[in-house]
Amino acid sequence: MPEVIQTYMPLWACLSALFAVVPIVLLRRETFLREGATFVAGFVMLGFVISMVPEVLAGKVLECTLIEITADVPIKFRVDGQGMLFALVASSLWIVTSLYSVGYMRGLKEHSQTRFFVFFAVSLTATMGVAFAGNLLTLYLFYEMLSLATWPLVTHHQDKEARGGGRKYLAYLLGTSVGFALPALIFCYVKASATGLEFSAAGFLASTGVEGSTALVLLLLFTFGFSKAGLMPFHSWLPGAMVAPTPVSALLHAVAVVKVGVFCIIRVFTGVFGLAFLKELDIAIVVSWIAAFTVITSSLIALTQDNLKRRLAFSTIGQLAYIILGVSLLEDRAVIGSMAHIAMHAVGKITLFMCAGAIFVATGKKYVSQMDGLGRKMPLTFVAFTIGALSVIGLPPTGGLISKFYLVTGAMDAGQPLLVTVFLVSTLLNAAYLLPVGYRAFFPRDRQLSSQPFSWKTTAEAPWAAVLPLCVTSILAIVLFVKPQLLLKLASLMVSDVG
Amino acid sequence: MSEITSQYLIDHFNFWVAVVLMMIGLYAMITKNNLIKKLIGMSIFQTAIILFYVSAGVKEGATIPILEHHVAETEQVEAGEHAEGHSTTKASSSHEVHAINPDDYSNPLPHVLMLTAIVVGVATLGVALAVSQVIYKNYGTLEEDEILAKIKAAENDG
Amino acid sequence: MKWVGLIAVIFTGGLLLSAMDDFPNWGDAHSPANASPVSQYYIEKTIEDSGVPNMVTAVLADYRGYDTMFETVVVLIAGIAIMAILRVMNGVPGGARPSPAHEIGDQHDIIIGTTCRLLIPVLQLFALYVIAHGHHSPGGGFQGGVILGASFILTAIAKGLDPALERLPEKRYVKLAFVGVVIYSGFGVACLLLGENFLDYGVLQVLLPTIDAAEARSHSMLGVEVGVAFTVSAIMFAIYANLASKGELEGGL
Amino acid sequence: MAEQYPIIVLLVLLFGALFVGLAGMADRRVCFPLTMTALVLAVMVSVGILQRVISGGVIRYFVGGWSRPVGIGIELRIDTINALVLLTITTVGLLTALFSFRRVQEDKTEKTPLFYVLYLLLIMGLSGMVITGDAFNLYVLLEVSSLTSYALIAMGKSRRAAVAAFSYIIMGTIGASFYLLGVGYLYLRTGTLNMMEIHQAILALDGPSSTIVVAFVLILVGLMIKMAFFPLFGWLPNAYSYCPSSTSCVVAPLMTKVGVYVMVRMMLTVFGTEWVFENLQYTQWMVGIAVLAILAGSVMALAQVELKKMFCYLIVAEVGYMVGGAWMANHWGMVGTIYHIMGDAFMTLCMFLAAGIFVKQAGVVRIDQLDGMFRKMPWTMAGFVVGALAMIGIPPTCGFFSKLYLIRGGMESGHWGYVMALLISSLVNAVLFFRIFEIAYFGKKPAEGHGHHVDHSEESVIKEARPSALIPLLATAVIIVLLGLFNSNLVELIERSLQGSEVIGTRALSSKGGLG
Repeated sequence: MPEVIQTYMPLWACLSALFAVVPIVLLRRETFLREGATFVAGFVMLGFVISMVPEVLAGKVLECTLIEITADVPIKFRVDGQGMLFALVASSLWIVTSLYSVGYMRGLKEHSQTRFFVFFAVSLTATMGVAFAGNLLTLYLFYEMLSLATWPLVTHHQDKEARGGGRKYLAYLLGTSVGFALPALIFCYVKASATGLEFSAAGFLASTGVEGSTALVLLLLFTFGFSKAGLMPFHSWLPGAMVAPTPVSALLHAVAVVKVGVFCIIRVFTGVFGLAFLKELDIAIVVSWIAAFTVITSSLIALTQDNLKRRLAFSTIGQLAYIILGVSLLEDRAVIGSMAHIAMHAVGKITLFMCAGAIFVATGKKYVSQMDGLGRKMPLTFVAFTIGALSVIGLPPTGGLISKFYLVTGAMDAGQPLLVTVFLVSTLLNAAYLLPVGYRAFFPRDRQLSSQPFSWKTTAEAPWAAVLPLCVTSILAIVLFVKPQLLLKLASLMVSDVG
Repeated sequence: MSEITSQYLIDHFNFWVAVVLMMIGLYAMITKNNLIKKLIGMSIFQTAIILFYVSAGVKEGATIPILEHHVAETEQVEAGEHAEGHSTTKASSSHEVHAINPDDYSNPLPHVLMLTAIVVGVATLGVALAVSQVIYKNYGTLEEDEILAKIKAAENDG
Repeated sequence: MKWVGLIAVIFTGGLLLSAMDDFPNWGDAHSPANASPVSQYYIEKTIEDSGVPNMVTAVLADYRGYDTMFETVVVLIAGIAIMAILRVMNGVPGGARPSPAHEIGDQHDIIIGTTCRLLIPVLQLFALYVIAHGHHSPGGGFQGGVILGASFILTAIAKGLDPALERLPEKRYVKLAFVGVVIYSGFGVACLLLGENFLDYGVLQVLLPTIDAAEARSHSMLGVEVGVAFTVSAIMFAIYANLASKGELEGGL
Repeated sequence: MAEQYPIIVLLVLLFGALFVGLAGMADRRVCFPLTMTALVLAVMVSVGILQRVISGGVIRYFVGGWSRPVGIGIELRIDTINALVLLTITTVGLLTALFSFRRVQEDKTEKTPLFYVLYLLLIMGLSGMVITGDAFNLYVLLEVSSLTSYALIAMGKSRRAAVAAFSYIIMGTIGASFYLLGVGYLYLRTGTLNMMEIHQAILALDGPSSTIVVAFVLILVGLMIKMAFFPLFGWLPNAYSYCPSSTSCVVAPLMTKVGVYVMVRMMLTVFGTEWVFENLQYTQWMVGIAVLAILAGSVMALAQVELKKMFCYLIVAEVGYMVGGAWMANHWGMVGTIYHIMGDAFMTLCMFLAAGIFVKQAGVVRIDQLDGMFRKMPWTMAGFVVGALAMIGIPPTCGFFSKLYLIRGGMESGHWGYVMALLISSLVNAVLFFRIFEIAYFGKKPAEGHGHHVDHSEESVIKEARPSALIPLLATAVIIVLLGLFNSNLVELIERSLQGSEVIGTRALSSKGGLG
C-alpha cells in the first residue's frame, strides 16, 4: 500500500474554480476584471495541482474525506498518479483555453459571456472532481455535475441548431448515465458497500465474488454508461455538440468532457474491477472489440466529413476508443499508453480545435473544402494545425508517437495481432483525414492561389489572444515528445501499484 | 341446511344488513349521475358503517351503557369513601365488591366512536352540499355527465 | 360505469362478508370487542373514576376526550369550510335582484308562526336539559347542541332567515363556534398548566368547587360538553344559513 | 414542559387557528403574523421532539393521563420515524404559509381569516395523524385534514375547482370510510384501538384470522385512495391543479405523503412486518402495481401540457416509488421509502412553489408559456432547477439518495421490474424537466442567428417574484440539498429505529440479503 497523506489540497484544487464564479458574476460589467478572475482562478488551480505533484511522484497518495454522504460511502478525494495526470492536463489547458476564449468570444462579440465563463468554471470544478474522486459515488456525482454544467455551454447560441445539439447531448449523456451507470453503481453499492466503493488497485469488486456474465454485464453497463467517452453506439452526441462555441469544443470536447468519460472507464477498469481481477474474469476482450470497431468506423466517417469541426469530432471518437482499447488490453504498457494518450491527444486535439476556431474567427469558414490556400493567409494557425495533426496521428516530432508506441507494444504484449493491425490501419486513416487539411491550405489545387508569393503582410490571422494559445499548445505537443518523462512516470505509478 | 342458515344468517344478521346497506350506498356513490344522489349514497354508506359498529357492541340481554341510578348512587358513595381513605381514586386497585356486571351493559365504546362518525358524516355532507351548490352556480346543473360535457366544451373553446 | 360500479360493489361486499366465519355472533357478550379489558374497564370503573353513570358520556368526554376535542374541531371546520366555499362577502348584495324566495318568506302563515313561537322556547330549554343531563341520561353536548341549533333553524324556517339572523348574527355565531373549541381545549390546557397531562381533569379539583378528583372530572366533563354545545349549535345554524341563502345570508328559503 | 411536547405541537396549531378565527374577524392584518407564530412554534417544538426522541427513545404520551390499562385512553406515540415526518410536515407548513403571504390577501381578502383557520387546522390534522398511537384517533384526524383540504381546494377561483373538490370529497369519503371499516374489523377481533395493543392481540391470535386480513385489505385500500395510488388516483390531478397555489403547495406535498406514512405505520407497528409479509403473499402483487403506478404516472406526466397537471402525475409516480419500496419486504426498501417521504415532500413543495410563482408573476399555466424564464426570473428558476434535479435524481440532492436506497432494496430483494421502473421514471423525469429547461432557456421561437433574441418589452412585464415567495422556494431548494448531503445521518436514524425496539414487528426486514 502506498503511503497516504491526509490533506485538503485536492478539495481546494477543485473548489478554486467554483470560487471564481463569485467574482465572475460580480464583475460581469467589467470584462477585463471578469476575465482576470478566470485567469487567477486558473493559475491558483494549477498551483494547487502542481504543489501535489512531488508527493504523488514520490509514490504517496493524498486523501481527503468529506462528509459520509450515505451509509458506508463518503464523499472522498484521492490523488494518485492517474488522477494527477488528468488534473494536470485539464488545469493547465484551462488557462490556455481561457485566453483563447477571451479572443474568440470577443472576436465574435458573443452574447452572455458572463454566463459562459461561469459555467466554464463550474465545468472545470466538476472535471477536477472526477480526476480526484476517491470512490465511485464521488466520481458519479461529479460526472453528472459536468453533464449539467456543460449543457448551457453547448447550447450557448440558443438557436435552433443549438437546441437540437443540446437535446441530443443531454439525452445521450444523462440517458446513459442514469440508465446504465447508475444501476451499475447501485449494484456495486449493494455488493460492496463495506469497501466504501473506494478505488483500489486490486479492485473493490474483486472480493465480492461477482463473476461470469454478471461481471460482463456490469462492465458493459459502466463502459456504455459513461458515454462521455463516445464509444459507439453512444457517440453521436459528440458531433452534435459541435454547435457549441469553439473554445467549448476545444476544452470540453477535446479535454474535459470526453476525457472525463474515458477517465471514468479507466477508473472502472483499474479501480473498480482491478486489472488482475479482469484478467481472471477474461471479459475485457469484449470491450476491446467494441473499441476497435469504434476506432475504425469513426475514422472512416471522419474521412467523409467536410465540416472541419465535425471531422475533428469523429477523430476524437476514434482517439477515445484508442484509449479504451488500450486499457482493455489489461497489459501494463498498454495501460500506460492509454493514460499517456489522454494527455497527448488532449494537447494535439485542443490545438486542432483552436485552429478550427481561429479560422472561423478570421475568415468565417467552417468547411475543409473552403480552406484551399488559407495557409498563406494564416501561416501560424496552419503550422500549428499540422503539428497538432501529427500529434494525433502519432508521428514525430510530437508526443503522440510515444503514447501510440506504448499502445501498440501493449497490444503485442497482449498477444492480439489483430488489434495491433487495428491500431496501424487507423493511424493510416488518421493521416488520411487530417493531413489533407494542412496540405490543401498550403498547396491549393487552384494554381492561382498558390502562385501568389507569400508575404507576412498579407496574412490575416485571428486576434492574438486566439493565436497565442494554439501556438503554445502546438509547442507543448513537441515538448512532450522530447520530455515525456513526467507523464510516463505518473502514468506508470498506477501500474506499479498493481505490481 | 338450517345449521348453515343459522351460522351464516341468523347469527350474523346484523352484519348482513350493514353490508347490504353499505353496498347500496357505495353503488350509489359510484354510479349515480346526479351529485345529490351520490351524496345520499354517501350518507347511506356512512350510516351503514355506524350500524355495523353499534351492532358489534350489542350484548344479548344487556341494557344501554348507563348505570341505573341506585347502583350509581351506592357506587358513588363507595367511591367517595374510598377516595377519602386513599389519596387517589384513579389508580386504586379495587378491593371492593362490584355490583356492576359488565355483561349487563352493552359496550359503550362503539357508541362513542360512532358519535364521532356521525359528526364526521354531518360535516362531510355539509361541505359536499356547499360544493354542489357552487357547482350548480357555475354550471347550472347537478348531472355529472352534463357538467363533464360543459367542461369539455369550455376546454375546446379556450 | 354502471357495470364497473356493480363489479366494484360486489367485490367489496364479498370481501366484507368473507370474514364472516371469523366474526363473533350477534349479541355475544364475550366477543373480543365486548369482553376486552378496555370495554370492561369502562363499565366497571367509570363510576369510580368520575361518578358519571352514563358511560358513553364518560368515555366521550374523559377517556377519549382527545378524540372528542377533534370531533368538535371537525364540526368547526365544517362550518368554516362552508363559509369559505359559499359565503358571498361584500359582493353583489342579495337585494340587488328581486328574490322570489324573499317574497315568499314574507308571507308567513300565522299558525306556523304561533306554533313555532311556542315551541322554540321549549325546544331551547330542552336543549339545555339534554346538555346538562348528559351525565345521567342519553345526551350531551352534541345532542343538545344540535337541538339548540335546530331551534334557530326553526326560527329561520318559520319566519325567514333575516329574523333568525337578527337573533344570532353571523359575527356572533362564528365567535360562538370558536369559543366552544376554546372552552374545550381550555380545560385541557388548564390541566397542562397544573402540571398534568392534557385533559387530565383530575387536577382541576384545585380550581373547581369540588371535593375530589372524581368530582372534578365530572364537572369538567360538563364544562367541555358546554363547549361542544356552543360549537355544534352555532355551526348547525351556520350550515343552514349558508346553504339556504347560497352564502348571501339574506332571504333564505 | 418537555414531556408535554407531543400535545403542545398540536395545541399551538389549534390555538393558532382559534385565535386567527377570533381576532381575524376584527382585524384581518393579524392573521398572517398569528399563523406564522403558530407555525414557527410548531416547528420549534417538533425539533424539540426529534431531539428528545433521538436522545431518549420513544415518547409515549397518554392524553388525560389514562395510561393503565393501555388503550382506555388515547396514546400519542412518537418514535424517530414519526418525529421526522412531523418535522417535515410543520416545516412544509411554515414555508407554504410564508409563500401564501401576499397571495391570500390579494385573492380572498374577505376570507383571509377563514383560509388561515383551515390552513392551520390542516397542518394540525396531519401532524396529529402522524403522532397518534390510536387507530381511531387517526381516523378523526384524517377527517380533520380531509375536510380542511376539501374546503381549501374548493376555494379555488377556477370554475373547475368545485367539480374537482366534489370528486375528491366522494373519493376521500370512500377512502376514509374504508379505513373506518377496517378499524372496525380490527376492533371486533382485538377489542382495542391502541396500535400497540392491536399488534399484541394479532400476535396472540391462534391461527389465521380472516377478519384481520379483511381489515388489513380495507385499511390498505382506503389509504391507497387517500394517497392516490394506482389505479385509484383519478381524483388527484384535477383536485391539485385547480386549487389556489397556496393550497396546492401544502396539500400536494403532504396529503399523499402522510397517506404513505400511515400505510408504513400500519405495516410496521399495527400489523407488524412478519404478519404482513409472511402471512399475506401480497408482496409481488403490490410491487407489481407499484411498478404500474410508476410507469403510468410517468407516461401520463409526459402527455401533459399544463405544468401543475404534470407535477400531479409525477406525484402518482412518486407514490408508486414509496409503496413499492415499502412492500419489497426489504430493509433498504423500507429505509428508502421513509427517507423518500421526507425528500419527496420537499421536492413536491419545490415544484408547486415554483409553479405558483409562475402563475402569479407571469400567468403561466402551460409548459410552453415558460419561454425565457431563466432570464426573466433567474432566482425562481434556480430554485426550480434544484427541485427538478432532485426529481430526476441527480446527486447530491435527496432525490438521488432515495433512489439509491430504493434501488438497492429492489436489487437485494430481486424486484428487477421495480428497479427498471425506477430508472425509466428517472429518465422520463429527465426528459420532462429538460423539456421545461429548454423552453425556459431558449424561448418559444428559436432565434435564427445567435445572440440577442430576447424580447425586451416582455421582460419588463414579468418580474422576479417577491421575497415572501422566493424565500420559501430557495429555502426548500436548500433543504433538498441538505437532505441529500446529510442523508447518511437521517438513514442511520431510520435504520436504528427500524432495527431497534422502537418500531415493533420489524424482524422480517433483514438488513442484508433481504427475503427475496
